[in-house]
This record gives sequence, structure tokens and C-alpha cells, in this order.
Amino acid sequence: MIKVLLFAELEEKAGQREIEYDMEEVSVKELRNKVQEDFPNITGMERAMAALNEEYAGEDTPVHKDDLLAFIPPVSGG
Amino acid sequence: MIKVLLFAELEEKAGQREIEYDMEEVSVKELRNKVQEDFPNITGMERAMAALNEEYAGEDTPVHKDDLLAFIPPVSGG
Amino acid sequence: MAKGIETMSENNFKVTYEPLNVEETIKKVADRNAGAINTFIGTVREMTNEKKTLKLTYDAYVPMAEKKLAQIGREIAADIPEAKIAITHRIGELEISDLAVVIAVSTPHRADAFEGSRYAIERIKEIVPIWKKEHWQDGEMWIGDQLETTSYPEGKPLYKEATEDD
Amino acid sequence: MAKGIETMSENNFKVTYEPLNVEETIKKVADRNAGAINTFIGTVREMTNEKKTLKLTYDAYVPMAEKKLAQIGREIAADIPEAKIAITHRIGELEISDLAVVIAVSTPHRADAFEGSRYAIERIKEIVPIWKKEHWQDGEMWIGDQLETTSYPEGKPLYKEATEDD
Repeated sequence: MIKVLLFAELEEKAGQREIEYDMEEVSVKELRNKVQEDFPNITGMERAMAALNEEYAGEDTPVHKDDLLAFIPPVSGG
Repeated sequence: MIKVLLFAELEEKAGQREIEYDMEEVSVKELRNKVQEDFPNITGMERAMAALNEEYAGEDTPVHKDDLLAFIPPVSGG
Repeated sequence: MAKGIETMSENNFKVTYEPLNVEETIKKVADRNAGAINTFIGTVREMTNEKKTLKLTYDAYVPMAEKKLAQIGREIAADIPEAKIAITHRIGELEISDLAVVIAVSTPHRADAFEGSRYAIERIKEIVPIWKKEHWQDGEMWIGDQLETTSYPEGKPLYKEATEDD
Repeated sequence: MAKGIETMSENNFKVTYEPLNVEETIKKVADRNAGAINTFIGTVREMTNEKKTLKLTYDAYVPMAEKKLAQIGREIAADIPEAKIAITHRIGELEISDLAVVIAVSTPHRADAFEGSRYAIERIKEIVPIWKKEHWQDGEMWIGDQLETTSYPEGKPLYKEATEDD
């Protein structure tokens, strides 16, 4: 399983923080599109940064089984 | 009486913090010279700022009976 | 010269639901050769322009947020090897005047303490996965979402002056 | 807009023989519309270049020093009307790591808090009649006295970058 995490507005629109996909390998970009397809009412996916296993990752980074991919909307801490 | 205050190294060299002079009117500059005369081992009088009644004052400012004149060596707080 | 880094444990970079204690964060940066400690505290402000905030909710991707806070500490120590840094960020529901973040930076000389502390708060607003939801009388919104202009460069966002309304 | 000035009592600017408490100074600048508090803490550093400090003695012309601290508060509030400022300076005998001064500045936005706090510490080193005596293994000296270059303009010394070894 690949676990996907959504936060802040993404989580609120999706109605859940975690999604699991039964995939072997997929790119960040493909997962981003998949989430948007599965949750069409999510807004702001295109502005969210991706983090693979808690480190920021580019769009073409491959994501494997057992990886954790988080979509990080623009942050506003501090 | 005019009360004169000395601090830090001035006080240490003079051996006292307070001096009283029985004068009616005198300038800051004259008092500065008087202190140096009375305590010839004081060093650094020429670098000390004068404060009349707790406010910085120039050399020609007149000092009157009952005034408080302090000589403030370069400060080093903080 | 890596002393600062050695003595900064993971414990110096925390995300917590508990109310923040300034002294506790300051204690983490105590050092016999510190002559200066700069502390930056972010608090919940009631008025932003004409809008009145009732309360805030902070959420975080906690393990990654703590890693990124520690990374900020390492970035500062790379510039100022003698610096010791501690950052604690609160999440959950915060009332007006509550402390949201406490940053403490100790250094031998004061200019470095100011600089490190300022760098830390600007970097937090760039790379640390923590989000603020504003609750106003007439609605609520996850902040950041409204900033259509915000975008991230790949991997490591660069230091820049953030907007002052954050 | 003079709110900051009104709410800053004389009590915000103190010279004391008691150990300093950071939280106490911070409490004095609490404000519902503060989004940022910057705190600068000056501590007794053991090593300055190759010289080892054993302890420090601070002395002050107390009533004038408190007046000058309050003046610094007014100078900051003249620039940043919403700022609240508190400064406490300790005098007497201080050990390594003891707090010598605590400055707290609260403002709605963070850049002003940093600026106010930095201004305060630089101004303290210029106009506040407080003196530090260093005690080393091989002697002692009132600091300031050794700075042959230090001189005061008439009345109101101007803001300038002080040397970083202070």
C-alpha cells in the first residue's frame, strides 16, 4: 500500500486525512492527479507541495509500495 | 550645597561617590576642573559626561545651590 | 566548532498541544559562552486590519514539522557555529494572546542572536508543515489557501521576506 | 495611537538587585493586538576572546538609569505607536550565565518587534548610566574606561552600531 496524507483545506474538502492506494510504483504527479480525480471537490491540489517520507519531493519522484506521500498546502505556522 | 556624584572608576579613584561643594553658582566645566583638582588621582574625568539633576547637560550649563551634578563615565550596561 | 549542533538534541525542536512556556524554551539554549539570547514569541493577535479573530486552530504534520524545525536549527548553526537554538510550536485551539511559537537563540554576541531568531521565524513560515485556521465572526478559513501567489520551489524553499500579515 | 505609551507605566523600566525573571518582563508587554514579542536577554559570558571572566559587578546611577530606560521606551513608541516595551536591568554581583538585562517589545507585526528590541539594546549601551566591572583571574576593570575612543556628543548620544564585544 502507498499511504497518502492530506492536510488543512485538502483534508477538510476530502473529508479524510489518509488515503491508501494499492500500487507498486507511481510518480508524485500521477498520485496528485489520482487524488484530484477521486476527490473532485478538493481545491488547491495544484498549489500543494509533495513530501515523500517526510522530505519535500519533486513531481517526477517515484513513490513505491509502503511509502508515505503527503500533500502540503502553503504553510502558515509561526 | 551642590552635590556631585561620581561613578564606576571615578568613584573608585576618588574613594567616594558623593562630594558636596558650598557654592551658589558654577558651570559644569568649572565643577569638572574642581573635582580633578581635589582628587588629582582620578583618571578619565575628561571622558565623563555630565548629568544635571539626572539629565545630560553641556559644559557651560550653570549649576546652582541644591542641584545634583553627576559625572558619568562611558557606560557599559546591557 | 560543531558544539552548538552536538548540544542541540531533537528535544530542542518540538510541536505540542500544550501551552507554551517561554522559560522552558530559553533553558534549552543556556550556555556559559552565550552573552545574548534572542527570543521570538508569536502570539494570537485579535485584529488584523479590520478583521477580528475569535480564535485560531493550528494543525501540523507533526513528525515532518519537527524535522523541519531541526533543519532550521542546523541551517542557523551552519552560519553561526556557536549558536544554540530551540523552537517550540503549539498546535490545537488557541485563544487571543496565546503563544503559538517560541524561538530561542543563544550566541556569544548579540547581532547573531537577533539574526538567528529572525531567520528562524521567516523559515518557519516557508518550510514547516504547520497550518493556521482563522475563526472570525463571519466564517473560518485555512490560511495559506487564500494566498494564490504562494508557491514552493522544488525541495528547499529559499529565504525571502514573508508578508507581514502572517 | 498613543496607546502604547499610555499603557507603559514607569514600572516597565526597572533597575534591580534581584535576579531577573523573563516571564515577568514579558507579561508587562502583553497586548491583545500583539502578534509578536521579541525578547532580548543579555547574559554573563565566560569567554571574551582569550579572556576568562570570573564574575561581573554592575553598578548604576539608579534613578537616572530608570529615566533613560523609559526614554528609550518612548523613542521606540514614537516610531512604532502600537509597541509596548519593558526593560529590566540587574545590578550588583553577577555570575556566569546570570541575566544582566531583559528587554521585551510587543508589536502587532514581527519586523517591528525585532527592530524595537534591537534599538533598545543599542541605546542602553549608549545612554543608560550603568557600568560593568569585569573580574578576571588576573585583575579587574570598569569597562568603558578602557575604550579611549568612546565619547559622548552633547545631550543625546546618537544611535550607532556599538562594538560587538560589549
